[in-house]
Parts: sequence; C-alpha cells; structure tokens
Amino acid sequence: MSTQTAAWLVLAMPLAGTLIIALGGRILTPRMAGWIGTSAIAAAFAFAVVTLVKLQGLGEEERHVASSLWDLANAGGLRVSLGIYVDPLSVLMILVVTGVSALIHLYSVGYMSSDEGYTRFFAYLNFFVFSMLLLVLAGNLILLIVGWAFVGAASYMLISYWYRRTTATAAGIKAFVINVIGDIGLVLGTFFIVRQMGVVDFGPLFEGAHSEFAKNDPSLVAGMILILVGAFAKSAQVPLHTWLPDAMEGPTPVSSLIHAATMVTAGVYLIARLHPLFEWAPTAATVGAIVGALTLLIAGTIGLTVTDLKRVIAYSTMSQIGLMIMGVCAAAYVGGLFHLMTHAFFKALLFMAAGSVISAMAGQQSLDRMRGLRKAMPFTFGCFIAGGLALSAFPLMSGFFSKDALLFEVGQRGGGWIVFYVIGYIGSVMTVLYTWRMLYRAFWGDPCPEAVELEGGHLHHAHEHTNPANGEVEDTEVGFPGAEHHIAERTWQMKVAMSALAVLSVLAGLIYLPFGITDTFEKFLEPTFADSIVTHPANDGLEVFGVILTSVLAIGLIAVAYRIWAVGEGRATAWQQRLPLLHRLFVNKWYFDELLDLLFVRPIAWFGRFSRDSFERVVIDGALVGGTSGIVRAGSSAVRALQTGLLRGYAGLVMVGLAAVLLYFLIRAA
Amino acid sequence: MLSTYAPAIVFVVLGTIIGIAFTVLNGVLGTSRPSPAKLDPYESGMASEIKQGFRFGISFYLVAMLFLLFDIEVLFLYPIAVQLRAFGTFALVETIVFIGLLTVALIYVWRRGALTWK
Amino acid sequence: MTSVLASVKGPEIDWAAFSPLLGLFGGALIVLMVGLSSPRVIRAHGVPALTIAAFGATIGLLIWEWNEQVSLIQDALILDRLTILITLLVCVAGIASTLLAWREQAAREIAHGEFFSLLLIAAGGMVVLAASRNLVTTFVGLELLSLPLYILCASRLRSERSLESGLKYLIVGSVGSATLLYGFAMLYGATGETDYAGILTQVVKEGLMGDALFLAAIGMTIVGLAFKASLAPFHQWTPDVYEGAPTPVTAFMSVATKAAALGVIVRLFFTALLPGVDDWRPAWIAIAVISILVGNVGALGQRSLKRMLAFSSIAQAGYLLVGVVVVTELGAEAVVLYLVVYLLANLAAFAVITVRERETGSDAIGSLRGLGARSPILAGAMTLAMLSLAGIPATAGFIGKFRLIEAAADGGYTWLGIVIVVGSMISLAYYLPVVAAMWRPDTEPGVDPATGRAVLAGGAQEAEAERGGWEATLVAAVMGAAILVFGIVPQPLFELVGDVLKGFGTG
Amino acid sequence: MNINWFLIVSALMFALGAIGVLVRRNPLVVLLCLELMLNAGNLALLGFSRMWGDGDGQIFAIVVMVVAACEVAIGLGIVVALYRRRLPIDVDELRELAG
Repeated sequence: MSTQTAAWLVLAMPLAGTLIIALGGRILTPRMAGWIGTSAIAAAFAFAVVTLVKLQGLGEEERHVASSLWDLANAGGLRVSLGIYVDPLSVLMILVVTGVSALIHLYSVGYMSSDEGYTRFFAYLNFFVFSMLLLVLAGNLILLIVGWAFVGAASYMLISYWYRRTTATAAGIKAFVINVIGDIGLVLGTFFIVRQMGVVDFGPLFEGAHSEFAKNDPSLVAGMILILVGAFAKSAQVPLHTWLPDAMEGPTPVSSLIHAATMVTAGVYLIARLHPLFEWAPTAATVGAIVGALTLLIAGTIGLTVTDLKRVIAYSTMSQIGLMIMGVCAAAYVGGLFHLMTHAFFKALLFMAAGSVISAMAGQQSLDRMRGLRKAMPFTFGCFIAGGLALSAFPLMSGFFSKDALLFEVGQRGGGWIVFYVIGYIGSVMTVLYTWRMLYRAFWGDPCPEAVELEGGHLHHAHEHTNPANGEVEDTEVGFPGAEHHIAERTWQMKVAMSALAVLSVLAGLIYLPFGITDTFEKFLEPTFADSIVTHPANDGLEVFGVILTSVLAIGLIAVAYRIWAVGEGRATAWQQRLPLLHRLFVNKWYFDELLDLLFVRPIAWFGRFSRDSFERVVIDGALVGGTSGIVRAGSSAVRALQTGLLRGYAGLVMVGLAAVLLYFLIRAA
Repeated sequence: MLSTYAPAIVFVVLGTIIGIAFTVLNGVLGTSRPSPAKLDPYESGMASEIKQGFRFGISFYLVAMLFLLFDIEVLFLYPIAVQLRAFGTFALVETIVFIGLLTVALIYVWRRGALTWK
Repeated sequence: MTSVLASVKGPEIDWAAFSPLLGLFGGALIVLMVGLSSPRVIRAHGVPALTIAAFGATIGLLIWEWNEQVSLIQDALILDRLTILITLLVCVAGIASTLLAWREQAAREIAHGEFFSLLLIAAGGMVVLAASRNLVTTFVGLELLSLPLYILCASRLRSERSLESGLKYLIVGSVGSATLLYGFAMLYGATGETDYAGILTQVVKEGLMGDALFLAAIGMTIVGLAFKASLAPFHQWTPDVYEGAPTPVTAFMSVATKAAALGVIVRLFFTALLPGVDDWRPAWIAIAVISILVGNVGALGQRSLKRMLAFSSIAQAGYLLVGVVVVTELGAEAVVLYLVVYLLANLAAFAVITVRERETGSDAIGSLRGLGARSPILAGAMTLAMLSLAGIPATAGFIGKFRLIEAAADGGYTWLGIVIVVGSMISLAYYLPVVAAMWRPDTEPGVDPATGRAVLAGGAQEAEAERGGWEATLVAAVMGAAILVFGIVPQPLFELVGDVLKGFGTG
Repeated sequence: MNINWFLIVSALMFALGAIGVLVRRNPLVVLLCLELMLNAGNLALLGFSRMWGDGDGQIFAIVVMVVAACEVAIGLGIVVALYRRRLPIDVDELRELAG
C-alpha cells in the first residue's frame, strides 16, 4: 500500500461509516450503529498509522505527496482537482483526529446509550470526522473550503442534536451563522490569493508565492487577513467567539470532540498549513498573533467567572486556542502543533470527565450545585486531576512540555515578540486559576446531595427532566436527552476511553522534551516547515527560565487556588466564631485573601463579566447577529410596510423610481 | 402646413361652439316644470321592467372582447396591402398563413362556446 | 421607399435556425386544438404530455442547432449561443412547470388546452425576447411573454387571490411595458433605427453619447426592463403576484422570465447601448444594490414560502445584474451560469411547495414541518434548494455565486462582490429556518401543522398525499440531484456556459 | 410641423395616463389610462417616423396597437371574472395580498 492509498482509505472509512449508518438506519439496531461508527473511525486510525509509517519510509525531501482522483473543474485557466496532500503536518492532524475521535466514539457508545436518537448521533459524528479529515487532507484551497464548510454543517447538526431543546437549536443557528461569516472570509481571502497566483494546489501555491507577490504585498496581506477571519470564526477567536460557549448545548461527546479536540483547532492547522504565505505577509501574521493573544486573555478572564462546568472548559478551550494561534502566527509551529496535540488529549479528557460529572448530577451543569464529588466518583476525579494538571502545565505533564515549547519558541524570536511571550505567561496564570477553581469547587468540600447518594451506591435521577439552561421541562423522546445517565465508574466504554486519554495526557510530552533530550516530534515535522524563512536565534538561558517559571507558576497558583476556593469562606467564618483569638492570628491572612480578591480576582472577574455581558451581548449579538432591534430587522419591517397590497401605491413607487432614473439621465445629459 | 387642416379645425371649433351654445340656451330660455311622471325613463306606457343597477350580460362583454381582438388583428393586413406588389407571392403566403391562424383561433372560440349567447 | 423595397422578394428565413421558435408556437397551436377534444383523459393527461413533447422537441432542435450563429428575418432575431442557452433554460423550466401543473386546479378551471398553450406561447415570447436584435421584435417578445402570464396568473378563476394577482400584474406590468415602449420610441427618435446594430452605428457615427433624447431613452428602457426582471424599486408587484398565482405558474415565471429578461438586458446593453456604458452603468449598479438589499431584507420574517421566494428572487436578480454591469465576457458567462443554478434551486423549491400546498392547502413555512420524516426526498431537495440559493459550498449555488463575485472582481467592481456576500449572509436568516422547519418533527401527531386543525383520520391524509402526485416529486428529486452534482462537479456547467458571447455580433 | 409638438403632446398623454393609473380606482378606467400611456408611445413613434421619413415607426405603432388591444381584452376578462365572483370592481379593494 502506498502512502496515497493509505491516506485515501483514511478518508474513505468515516464516509463509509456515515453512509452505512445513515442508509441502514432502519435495519441496524442502535447498538450496532454505534459499533459500526466506532470501528470505522478505528479503521481510519489504523490507516492513518499506516500512512505515517509509509511516509516516514520516504526520504526526507520526498515527504510531501499529492494525489488526485479527478478534476472538479477546469475553467478560466484554473484547475481544481479532488486531490489530497500528505505531508507530516497533515499526517499529524489525521492521527490526532482519528485517534481522539475513535476514543470519543467509544465513549459515546456508553454515554449516549439511552438516547433515542442514538443512530442519528453516530451518523452525524462519522460525517463530522469525514469532513474534518477532508479539511486536513485537502490538497488545494477549494477542497479545503469544502471540508471547512462541511465541518461547520456537521457542527451545526451536532450542536442542535437535541433539536427539541430551544436553547440547542438557537445555539446551532448562532454557530452556523458565525461560521458562515468565517467561511465567507475564507472564500474571499482565497479569492485574493488565487486571482493573483492562478493555482489552488498547495505545492505550486507555496512555491510560487514568493515570486508572485512582493513581501507584504497589500493584496496578499488583505487575502491572508480574510483567511484569518475564517480561522478566527472556526477557532472561536475574538470577536467571532461567542458561538463556542453556546455550542456547549450539544451532547458532551460533541463538545469533547468538535469543540475542544479537533474542529476548533482547524484555524491553527490552517495557519500552519499556509505558513509560507503568512510568513510572506508578516503584517497578517502579526494581526493573527494579536487576536490570539487577546482571546487568550479575554477567554481566560471569562473562564474565571462562569459557573457552568462545561462553559468553564469551553472558555479554557478558547483561551488555549488563542495561545496556539498566537504561537503559529509567531512562527512557533512545532510548539504550536505540539500544544494542539496535547491539548486535544487533555481537553477531550476533561470534557469526558465533565460529562461523567454531569451525569452524576442528573444533567445539572452548574458549579454552584456541585461539591465534594471526590469520594463518590474516584475514577472521574482521577481523570479530572490528570487533565487539570496537564492543562495547568504542572511539571512533567504533557501540557507542561507543550506550553513550554510553544512559549519558548515565541520568546526565541526576540524583539517585539517578547510581548506575546509575556502575555502567554499571564494567560498561564489564569489557566491555572480557573482550572483549579473548577476542580476544587466540584470535588472538594462537603459532598452535595447527589454525591452522597452516589456514595450510597445509587445514581441520582431527577424526577422531572429539565433543560439545565432554562429549566424547561422535557420528556426523553427523540430530540431530548435520553432517560438514563451514565458515569465512567459504571460504563466500561467510557472508562477505557478516558483511561487511554489520561495516559496520553500524562505521557504525551515525552516525544518532545526541552533541552533537546528528545526531539522526535520536531524531527517528524521538519520536512513541512523546512521552507520556513523565520529564524529562531538560540537562547539557552530563556529555555531554562521558561521551564522554571512554568513550574513555579503551576505549583504556586494551584496552592493559591486552594486557598481561595477549597478552603472556603464558610469554614473560616466558623473558626472565627469559635476561636475569636485565633481569628486575630489569621487576620493577616484574611487581608491577604481579600487583597488578593480585590487586586486580582475582582478586577478580572469584573472584566470577565464585562466581556461576557456587554461585549458579547451588545456588540456581537446585538449589532452583528441582530436581535429584534437589529438594523436588518428594522429594514425588513420598512420594506414590508411599503408592501401595502395597494395597487395604486405600487404604481406610485414605480413613478417615483422612473422619475429618479430619468432625472439621473437628464442630469448626465446636461 | 397647418393651413391644410384649417377647414377641419374650423369645423371642429364651430361644431363645439354651436353644440355648447344650444345646450346652454335651452337650459336658460326654456321653462322647467318637472313632475315624477316626466322623470320616469318612459313617460308613458308600462312601468319599466329594467332595474336601476342594470349591467350588460357577460356574453356581451365576451363577444365585445372577441370582436375587439379579431378586429384589431386585421390591422396587420394593412402594411402587407401597401407593399403587396413588392413582396409578391411571399405576401400572399404570409396573408394566408395569418388568416389561417385567425381561423384556428375562431374555431377554438367557437368550439369553446364563447359565441353562444347565454 | 417603394423603389428600394421593390427589389425585395420577402425576407430570407433560415428555417432550420427558426425551428425552435416554430416548435414552441406550433406546439401551442396543437395543444390548444387537442384541448378541445371531448375525452377527459386526453384533456387532463394528453395535453400536458403534448406540451412536454413540444418543449422536448424544441430542446432537440436546439441541440441540432448548437453551434450555429445565424441571424433571422433580416437581423430581427438572432440564433447564437446566448439565445440557445436562454431557450434551453426556458424549455427546462417549461417542462418542469408542466409537470408541476399536471394536477393543477387552475389548469382544470381555465381548460387544459388554454393553460398549457399559454405556457408554450409565453415560452415562445421569452425566446423571441432573448433572440431579438430589433426594438420591434423586442417589444413583441416582451408582450408575448407578458400577456399569457397575466392570464395564467389569474387562471384560478374561483380564487380571489389569483384574480387579484392577475389584475395587479396586468396593470403594473402594462405601466412597465408603456414605459419601455416610450423608451424605445425615443431610442428610435434619437437614432432613426430600430435595429440594434443600426442603433449602435448611428450612435457612434453621430456621437449621440451625451444626447438628452438618447439618455432619456436609456433611462426609460432600464425602467421597463427592470420591471420584467423584478428589480427594486420596480419590484412591488412580485411578492403579490408570486403569492397569488398558481404555484406552477409562479415557478415558471420566477425562473423563465428572469432568464429572458436578463438575456435581453445583456444583448441590448452589450450591443446597441454599449456606447452609453458610462451613463447607464451607475444606474444599473444602483438598481442592483437596492435590489439586493430590498430583496434580502424583505424576505426576512415572511410566513408564506412563495412570498419569501419572491423577495429572494428580487435579491437574486440583483446578484445577476452584477454580472451585467461589469460588461465583460466573464460577466455574461457568470450571468448565464447563475441563471442555471438559480433555475435548479427555484424549481426544486417550487416543486416541494406545490406538493405541500396540495397536501395542506397552505404555503406557509410551518406547512413544511415534519416533512423530513415523512418524505426525505422532498425535504432533501428543499434543503439543497435553500442551501444553494444561500450559496453554501458543495451546492451549485456556491459555484454560481463564486463565479459572479469573480466576474465582479475581474471587472474592477470587487465592492459589488462584497455586496453579494453581505446579501447572502442576510439571506441565511430566512433560508435556514425553512431547512430547520422541515427537519423538525410535528409538534403533535394528528394535527395539521399548517393550520393547527386536527386532521380526520390516517386514511384521509394518505388520500391527500396522493394528490401531491409523483410528477412534482420527480421534479424536486431531479433538480435537487442536479444541485448537488453540479455543486461537486461543476465542470460541465462551466463548459455549458463557456463562449456564451460566441456569435454575439453575427449578422 | 416641429417634432417637438408631437413630443410635447405625447409626453402630456403619457403623464395623463400615468396620473390616471395613480388616481382612478375603477379598473376599467385604469385600463383606459394604460391605453393612453401606450398611445403616447405610439404618437411619439409616429412623430419620429415622420421626422426620419421611414416606415419603421409606423410598423412599430401597428404592433403596439394590437398589443394594446390584447392588454385591454385580458384586463376586461379579469374584470368580468371578478364581477362573476361578486368581488368589488375597485383596485383599492384588492388588498388580499400584502406584506
């Protein structure tokens, strides 16, 4: 089997899975559909591994293989083919996508098993994987756009999967609209590039870019910024990010797969894929880095204030992707992609664990209700800790090495990029805080009623099924979540998937350790980025500094978080009443906490609230998407008010129009 | 050029003036003693059967429209008539085809029963 | 004058090139006569079958004449690639509309023969319009297409809405015709010619570019043609007429009239009026932008699907104009390409509406609820149609829009391309709810989703579904498949519309 | 006679017709006004035909007359249908379709 064949088969597997599940819907039992979907993706992963092996078997210079099935269009001197492009970057992506997807499919087999629309769920999920693979394997910009649009559609279908939930359908529409804004940006951007270059295939595109465009050519910069708009929308970057928190309305495996591990990282992939163009348009790259950095900060602050468990992780995703975008825009490709990979592992794991927690809470997602789940669900707790440690870059965890590698590469560039280096660390501070706030609030403290019930061996079930977002009463038929809840402790499929990811979250860092201890990952990606024109001056001191700073931040801030959220105010008040003298001794600490609160937590919280309430609601939702008061709606009622049905009124408007046209022409004549 | 039409213009103007003059004179000079009987549509004989809101029957409009259409189509024969010699046989064939088409239309109208008075 | 004409022995007519027109008009005559026959089966099924045969024969004749470029009847008409393509579109629309009208109430009410022969005559008028190279034939073509459509709109004699739409269309349409006629009269007055070619030479020779009469003529011509293409602000008849007319007629009107109107706009403004391009271009641009805005904005929040599609067609006409104002060959190609994809999407949508209207008696968006579960073919076709109209990738509509934007940018009007994009973004807000409604199940089984009334029994509903007819489903399926196929493999489309201006100036 | 006179009269006729369409509510009168507008075009055609001394304008005018007759016939047909359905013969009352 050649490299191309294996890559085509990777693409074919999920498509076959989709078709089998969609067409055989009536014949297949739901359980069979689940297993067919899972095995299709597992097969795709197997072929992805074969692709990897075959590609590595080629010489370093030949590790980019283009293959095309047939020509889609050949008009006006532009040839567009149904072709794929296999190189280390796309192989890395297909490995991550198929690997994580396979595990999440497995998890879903257990997690979704009581849902009435089980079969449909797997058809959608397989379709998503197919679209995502099409996106990352696409050999030209046009096919990439098609994959890009397909993942948007799949995401829309999966967010609105519980289609009788009003909040879910609204979230789906919002995601779709914002993604289409991005698609349009991507299409227009492509247009700018293709118009000048006359080719859409990646190989010739990259080779010809430096001769067709001057460095920082205005039309190239404009095109790349438009393409960035596409990347921002898909990767939920400011200001096109508002769909992602709402997308949490979808089932948890969807959040895990699409809105954490794979689809939302498409923007990072796109920038890395088009790096020869971005490097040739440094202005666009800088814009991308600025937006990434902004997102990193804004999402981090919001993550500190929201109380919905899934939304905390969603904002964390936004923030981490902001970091990656900042990284790849700063030419920290290896670090950025390394972080993409480890993030896929630990974020998928966190979502899976969150799904298990939500099940234990009978669908409740609010952190205010959760308390002391540690003893009730030890396995989930363990996974949460593994994911949380990785996310907060705790030393020796995968996230530690990847974040470190990313920021080190950014810092190595020196000059103005140092600003982004610093912002990256500020972001890390918030990452640790919100991660551990979530962990401490959900798992520490006195057990909440649900946790007590679970400790007694019984899974809590609500008397009435309600929508956690607005409290509407629901039944459990198709279109709403199913009746049963499943936790990892009692469902082997979930347990297997989470264990695998937990191991990866802890150990995946070993393939790329600092100080050149291991460089497997860098060596692997080298052929793709060999043509990079950005140089990173060596800076060993920085590397040491980075490793130490990251460790100190992670360990220190976990302790700070413990003080704020685990050792709650309630406990302190109780002590104060019992031992008024000891209280004095703790006064200073109290001041410290309050000072911390005043200086640190409150401003951030305020900014987070502002970002969420004012910025998102007013600017994004109000003016762009348009509520009842939007500009577009006003225009609509005006047009329809003119449509009175009164014939003479129509004739009147015609006369006015005629007069206007005539007046124009007579003025031209004069 | 205008002088060519002078007699016609004089005729129209005189006609208008005389018409208006007589009507006005009649109203001014004549006596007017209206009575209910005089205002009836028919001053003598039987009372009118026809009610006030009378309208022509549908068939009237139908036939009128058909007449209008067939009548106006004949207009197309005028240019041919003017240039009959120039076009020769072609004009003859054209005319026959045209009249043939009209005949088809007539047959259709007739078969659909539009010509039967209801 | 007589002496010159004495030498003329009738105009030369290339009968082969003339044959597509004869196919349509001859078909109309035959259909009319067959419609008189007494057996009900012949009237109800023979007549539409014959109509399809006539359209099919015309398509056959077109294929026979595919590579010809001939001028007909002393250059009054021309058979070139543009004519052939527009005729092809009109015939496809005609076949689809005939299939939709097969069980149509309206056809029964005004007699099948009349209904279908009027359809054929209107199609013939569209061909004359698109093929004409003379002001007189242009006007004749315009009226030949308009007059039958006035009647067809009012053909549901027992429905007040149908009559209202017919009368409204007639009156507003006639105002448009009169305006156009006045424009033509002035054009003739300014140049002394009725031939497009003659007008062009005269304008160039006499330097009439800034002449008041010539410019006023262009102005009135623009207004008259804008009417027929339903461009804002001359659009107001469109929603009312589309809603009131029988759905198959609306389908035909929305697609074929637009094709013919755009055809004549391209021909007239690319030849006879080309010297005045600097003057007329801003006017068309203004009309295009207003149409895109008014159409997209007006379609928001409409309850009736036909009304929504009417506003959408106004916006689409605006997009199409963008291909005209750039005045390039690429622009003309983009216009025809977009006409093709617009035809596919609109016919698919109207086919579904026809079926639903027969089943539920309503064309409200709500009447589509639960269609996805009951009839995946119809719902799939409608979804594709909506996505295609919105220009989502992997549908033909995306290809069409991409080409238009490309033409705009190529012609130096990138900002018009952006207007198209903005319009498309707004349009998602009314196309997507349709898709969403279809794939959502009925709220309560046993309740008619459109009216909220309880339906009687299962049997009654099945009988109603029977009335929808397989013909409409066939149209929906074929059009939907074509949208998808051309969305993925657009090459045949590019080849079809390539060289659209081939033979444009012949004769 | 100067062509301008023809044009002025025809423009006046066109304007009168347009005003008639705007202000009259009886569809029959509206149809009459439409005729007026078409015939304004005819007058202009004939005037120009005279000015250029060729027959094109006259032929055009004949075609227009036929078209005008057809329009009126269709208009009358619809009015008759409205009358049969006992609907008001008033364009302002035709407001079923709006919005």
